[in-house]
Amino acid sequence: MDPTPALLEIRGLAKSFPGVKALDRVDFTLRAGEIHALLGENGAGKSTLIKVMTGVHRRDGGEVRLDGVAIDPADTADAQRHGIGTVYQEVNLLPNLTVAENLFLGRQPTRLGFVDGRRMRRDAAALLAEYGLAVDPDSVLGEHSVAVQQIVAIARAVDLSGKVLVLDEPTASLDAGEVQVLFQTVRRLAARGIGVVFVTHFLDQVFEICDRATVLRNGRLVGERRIAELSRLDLVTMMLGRELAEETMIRHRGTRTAAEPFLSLAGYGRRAFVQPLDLEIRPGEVVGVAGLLGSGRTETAKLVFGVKEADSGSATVDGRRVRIASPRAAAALGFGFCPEDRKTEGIVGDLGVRENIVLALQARRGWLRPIPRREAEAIAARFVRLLDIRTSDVDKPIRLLSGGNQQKALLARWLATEPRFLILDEPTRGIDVGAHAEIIRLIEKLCDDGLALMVISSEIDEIVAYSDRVVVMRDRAKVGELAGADVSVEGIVRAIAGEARP
Amino acid sequence: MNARHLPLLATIGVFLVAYALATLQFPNMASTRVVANLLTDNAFVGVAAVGATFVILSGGIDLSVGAVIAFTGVFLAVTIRAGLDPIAAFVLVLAITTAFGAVMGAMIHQLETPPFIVTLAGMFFARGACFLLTTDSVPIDHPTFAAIASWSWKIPSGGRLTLVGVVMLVTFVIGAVVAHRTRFGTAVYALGGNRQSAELMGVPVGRTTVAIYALSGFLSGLAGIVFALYTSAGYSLSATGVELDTIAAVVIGGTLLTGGVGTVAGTFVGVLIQGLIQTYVIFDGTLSSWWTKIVIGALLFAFILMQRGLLAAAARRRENARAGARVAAA
Amino acid sequence: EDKLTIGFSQIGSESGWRAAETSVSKIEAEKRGIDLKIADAQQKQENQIKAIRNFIAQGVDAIFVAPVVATGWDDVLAEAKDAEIPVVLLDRTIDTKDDSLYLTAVTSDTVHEGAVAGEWLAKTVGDKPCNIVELQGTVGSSPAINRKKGFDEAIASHANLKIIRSQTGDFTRTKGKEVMESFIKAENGGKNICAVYAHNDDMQIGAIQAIKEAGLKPGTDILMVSIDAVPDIFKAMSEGEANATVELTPNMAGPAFDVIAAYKKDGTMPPKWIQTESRLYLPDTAKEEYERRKGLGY
Amino acid sequence: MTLARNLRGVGGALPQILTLAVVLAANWAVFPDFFDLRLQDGRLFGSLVDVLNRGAPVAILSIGMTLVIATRGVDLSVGAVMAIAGAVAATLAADGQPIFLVIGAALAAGLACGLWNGFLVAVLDIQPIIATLILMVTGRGIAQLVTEGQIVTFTDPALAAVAASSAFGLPMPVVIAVALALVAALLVRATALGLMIEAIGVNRLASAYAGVDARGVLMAAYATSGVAAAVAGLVVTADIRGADANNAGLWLELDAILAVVIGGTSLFGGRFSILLSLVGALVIQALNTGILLSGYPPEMNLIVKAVVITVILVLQSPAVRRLATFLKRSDAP
Ligand SMILES: Nc1ncnc2c1ncn2[C@@H]1O[C@H](COP(=O)(O)OP(=O)(O)OP(=O)(O)O)[C@@H](O)[C@H]1O
Ligand SMILES: Nc1ncnc2c1ncn2[C@@H]1O[C@H](COP(=O)(O)OP(=O)(O)OP(=O)(O)O)[C@@H](O)[C@H]1O
Ligand SMILES: [Mg+2]
Ligand SMILES: [Mg+2]
Repeated sequence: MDPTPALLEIRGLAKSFPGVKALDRVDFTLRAGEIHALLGENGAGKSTLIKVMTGVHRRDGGEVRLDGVAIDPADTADAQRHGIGTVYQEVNLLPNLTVAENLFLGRQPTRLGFVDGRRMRRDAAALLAEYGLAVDPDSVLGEHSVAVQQIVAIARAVDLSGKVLVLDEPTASLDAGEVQVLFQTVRRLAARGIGVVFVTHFLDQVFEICDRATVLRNGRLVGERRIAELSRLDLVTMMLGRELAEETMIRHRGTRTAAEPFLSLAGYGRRAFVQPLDLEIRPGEVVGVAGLLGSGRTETAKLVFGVKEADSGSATVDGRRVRIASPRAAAALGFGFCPEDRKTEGIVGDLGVRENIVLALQARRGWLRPIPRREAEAIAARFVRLLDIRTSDVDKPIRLLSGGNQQKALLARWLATEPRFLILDEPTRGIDVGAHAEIIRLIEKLCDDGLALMVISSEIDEIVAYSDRVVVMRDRAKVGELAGADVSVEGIVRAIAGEARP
Repeated sequence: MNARHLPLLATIGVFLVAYALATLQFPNMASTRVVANLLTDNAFVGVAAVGATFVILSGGIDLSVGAVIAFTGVFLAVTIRAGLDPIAAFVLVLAITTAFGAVMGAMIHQLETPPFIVTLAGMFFARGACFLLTTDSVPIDHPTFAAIASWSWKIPSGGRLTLVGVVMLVTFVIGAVVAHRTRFGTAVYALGGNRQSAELMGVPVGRTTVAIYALSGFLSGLAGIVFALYTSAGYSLSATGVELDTIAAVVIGGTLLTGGVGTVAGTFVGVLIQGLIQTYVIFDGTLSSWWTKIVIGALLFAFILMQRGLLAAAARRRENARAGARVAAA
Repeated sequence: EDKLTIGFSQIGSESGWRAAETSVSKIEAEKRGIDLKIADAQQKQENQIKAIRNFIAQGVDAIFVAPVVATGWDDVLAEAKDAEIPVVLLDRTIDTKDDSLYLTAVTSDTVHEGAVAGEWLAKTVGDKPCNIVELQGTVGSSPAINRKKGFDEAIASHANLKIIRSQTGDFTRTKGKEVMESFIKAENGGKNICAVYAHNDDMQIGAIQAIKEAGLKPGTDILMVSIDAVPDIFKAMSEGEANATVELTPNMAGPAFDVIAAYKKDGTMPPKWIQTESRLYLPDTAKEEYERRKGLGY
Repeated sequence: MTLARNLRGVGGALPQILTLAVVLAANWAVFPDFFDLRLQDGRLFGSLVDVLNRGAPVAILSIGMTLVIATRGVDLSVGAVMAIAGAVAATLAADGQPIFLVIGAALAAGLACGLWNGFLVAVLDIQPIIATLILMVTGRGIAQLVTEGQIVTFTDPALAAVAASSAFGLPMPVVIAVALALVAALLVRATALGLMIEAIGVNRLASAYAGVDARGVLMAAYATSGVAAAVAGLVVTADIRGADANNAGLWLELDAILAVVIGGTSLFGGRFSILLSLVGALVIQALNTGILLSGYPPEMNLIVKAVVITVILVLQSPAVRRLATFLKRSDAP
């Protein structure tokens, strides 16, 4: 049937966790030199498949063959020895080590038994240069933005993959340019005969570089298709098990500019963090924030939310001067913030889904007024339903949820506080197409009810789709603001590039 | 300048400033004799603290240090009294303490239990083993042993650099090289940074854990030998609470107790700072038992505050410098 | 200037007796116009060695040490000898082959103290069988070892005296009380126990409370003998709750000052061991002894 | 639903309860009268009561320690704070001050110590182990300063009653420990404090981003620990009718931490249970009492303790628990 021989062959793979059958007799075939998309809704079992395959979890049953030989990696080091390089979904590097150490951990070049620091730095710089990243290999990884860390993780995995490269949502916070660099690398590897497994929720990317797709749903295999023989609609239908109405791409910008601003910032900034900027946000309005990697979008969000206090300018909420000294103060003003780095800044891993959802609401009420158990259950149940959070149990520790479902729970955390102003930093990171549509619909409804929204996204299309206005950042400074007809992909790209508007 | 080295520099700065201040008050403190004493007297704590640095860098803790030091001394005293050659006794006891550490490491890894209790049990065990060997304090008098113990080099103006002091210095140098220049060292940092990530990146977590505690056991044993050379005796109640001294030295030296961040050199300064506090209190000599405690605590607090202050100032300067560079670029 | 400066490396302040020794030393130094520098070692030998080294570096006229342990002093005392600073051992002696390392030792004989306690008990009990429970000091500490040894030797020849239980009470009241409680439980509600021998008075005071709380009368139902002679035990004796204590005088420094003064004046060599008395105190003098000692800083 | 959840709660406590049962059974084996109880003057007497009574100070400490550890901290100063509180109480009582002042001053001293620790950890951001080490060293000095190095004894029966009296047939320290634990458990579970403590312990950054007042909660945890230590200090002072600044609570911080860990709270913060920490304290005391009753020579104490703790470790380790579930599962058809 297919001329290319199978490189990696998985048959009947099964894995259960308490309360969930994460993988139920799944088959998967990866051929040498192909780029193979692994698709499915949040919680479908994609990450689990990858983890079982690479020795993070022990499998309950099934078989994995690499080059026709059955393998059973006992741990990830074992998988690496087999030539499988992996980028796991959560950035799984070590923030306390340097960039170079992260790249070469466990295989540092040595001389006379000692790590050859100079060579390691040189190799690291060369490796990173391929991705256009000019960071100091000796700098501590944790100082860099999520995106930089992600590139480092990719570079490491690529360097490790002798036969198979596995990428679990590697592009979530990369901008278009970075994604192109990544794709070039992936294509180059594929041309060399390496098989690439690619998990993503961006269907455009699937159609752009993948040869084939395998779709999972609820831990079961739905099917394997060649991309060339597939339409977008087919693919979505396979993933969701139903058709998705395409109505989500409506946009509503320019409708509510008349209202009095909810929040206005004047000359608001912090030395060595964000240059002073002016910004107004009105109820019911969606303000997009666009910019390249490291342009200061995340910093702007943190400044507005009081994570770092501003040292210049003023902030006014509902016409009253306010001081936003801490997230607590911001939350008290009716702000909410879903951070980009969900693992370290978002989820409280060991606590249950319910507790994570009510945390912000509880914090705002104060510890003396506990949310009664029954009410908490009701809130959690409502959002689990509303956002379709897939969990076997609302008491399940949130770190055990799939990435996309964690993201939804974080959104629920702030929605539960009925905020008046919500800041979302890369909100759709890791969220599947179906849920994506649901969330956008939900946000639009909330905006209709008067919620103000600031959305940071690396997806310019997405920003264009729902923003009334777009703020463009460069070098930690606001360099432009687009409204009305100017809000277009082209307009934004121009502004980012620093060209004068026509 | 690398941000990683800031805590170390701050710690060294604090030490130098404090030493200078102390010399102003007691000019004698500037003598080479005091400096040499600082090395000799703190040698065993220093050696053990190198081990503690690795343990703490990996996110663990080792409470058995003091008890293992005592055990080593008692074991040496008893076996040498029974006729064993000191060198053979050294080798034997180091093998025992290394194995002891390795067993604790294996328990920590295999049973997935917190190092705190495993090493607490280890502390009880080692101290209890002393009592089983003998409850007396046993002098060690053997010509070879005495010869080793009395090795020292005269340095100008009265100080004596002793063998134990040199052993400590060498241990620190080797420790620093291992921590910063070997794959094992990086694995230790990786473990302390995030155990799970380290595992996903292919660090052999189990092997490394065992090796870390074995190393700590070995260095505790070496510290015990140093202590035995220092006192020429073995005594089951000696070195109580040394584990806290080592932990304090490590943490004062800028290592985070949560793991992953710190340096071996910092620990050395931490040990010196603690020694300086002791020396200062003794030089003063007017303090009652309780004021001694209060002053030690207060000085500890002052050191930590100074360190924080310096770090904060440095961070601010860096930030401003960066801002300046940005403005210049704009 | 002929004012003497003496450095005193004290163990710590782990017990009331130790605190008394420190304050008595200060009083005695003041009497003689001596500048006494006390370094508190917080119960650690290494701190004592550091202290001695620093005294040498400071160039004091003499060094007093109350050694926390018998061994391990040769090197540092040799340094003192090199610097020609005389050393006097207080309260305990040390284990060394070269006794020229120190000028003299002013100590009690802790083995003898145990023996005094044992002999008193043997005499008091007579021929009746008597089950003794023993509250030991800190395991491994030299007073605990010696006081046990002396007591054991004293009662060895009396077949009717038998130690039925022996546990450590760490020289503290709290532990003394806890251990005594368990002895009472283990020995038929205390009915099997004829006497309590405690290695120090503090543990004995704890034991007295435990016995009272179990509904027995210490001093009457159970004989109580201990060592140290701190004020509180005299109070207990005057109330009939304790029967005997052996004194360990806290004034070790006084004789030591005199030795140093004589030595500095004309090189008089003192005897190698100045033994303080281990006197037995009984309830008859308890009241006045209590009054006499109250203010001594116990 | 609720029943199932409660049952699961009990299931979570199984390792601790099993451990306690094993240690008690071992005590019974070395001392057959271990479970004998008798009533005298309306109060129970027996080894079991001794275990409760002697375990009370560590149990009380473990209440505060649980909260601190749950925030991912540790409080090494509790032993020293016990000494301070005891010294303050005994000195005032010896001075003839009224009992409410005596107890009030001791508790205030504990609260002040706790707030100081909290300040260092929450505001100055000093690592908990070092922050509390400062007070561990200094505190004992302060206590001795109060007593001037002496053992201060007092005769005030009202203060002595804190340890010597009884209620509900049990010694007062036991009643105090249980009451305090219930109050603390209620305080954290009937309010949202417990949730916030756990949230901070698991991920302080994320909790702060969610608007949790991390500083306030940390202060509350350390303050509770300080007050609990003061209560424990009162108990031991009342017990021996005197304050021994040098030895009161010496090394009890290790026992308290051990109790919390045996009780199943992770030293890496997060989920905690005050009541299980009490069980942990009981395990430790049962072990100590068992050693005393066994009649082994004291040289053996530490070895026995080490062996028993090792056995407990093995019993409670997740690895062994997994093995047990595995065996159970493979038994099932
Ligand atoms: N360690 C674990 N313990 C318990 N349940 C788990 C564990 N890991 C994953 N699960 C569950 O397994 C299911 C599959 O999760 P998985 O992470 O594989 O989803 P995914 O397809 O990668 O989703 P996403 O697109 O959101 O990343 C989910 O229901 C999740 O809650
Ligand atoms: N390509 C790069 N090379 C060097 N440093 C970079 C690069 N990209 C980002 N950085 C650094 O990362 C830091 C964090 O940037 P920030 O988090 O504000 O980015 P952002 O605009 O939110 O973008 P994103 O969230 O997509 O990373 C910046 O200080 C910048 O110095
Ligand atoms: Mg996933
Ligand atoms: Mg960002």
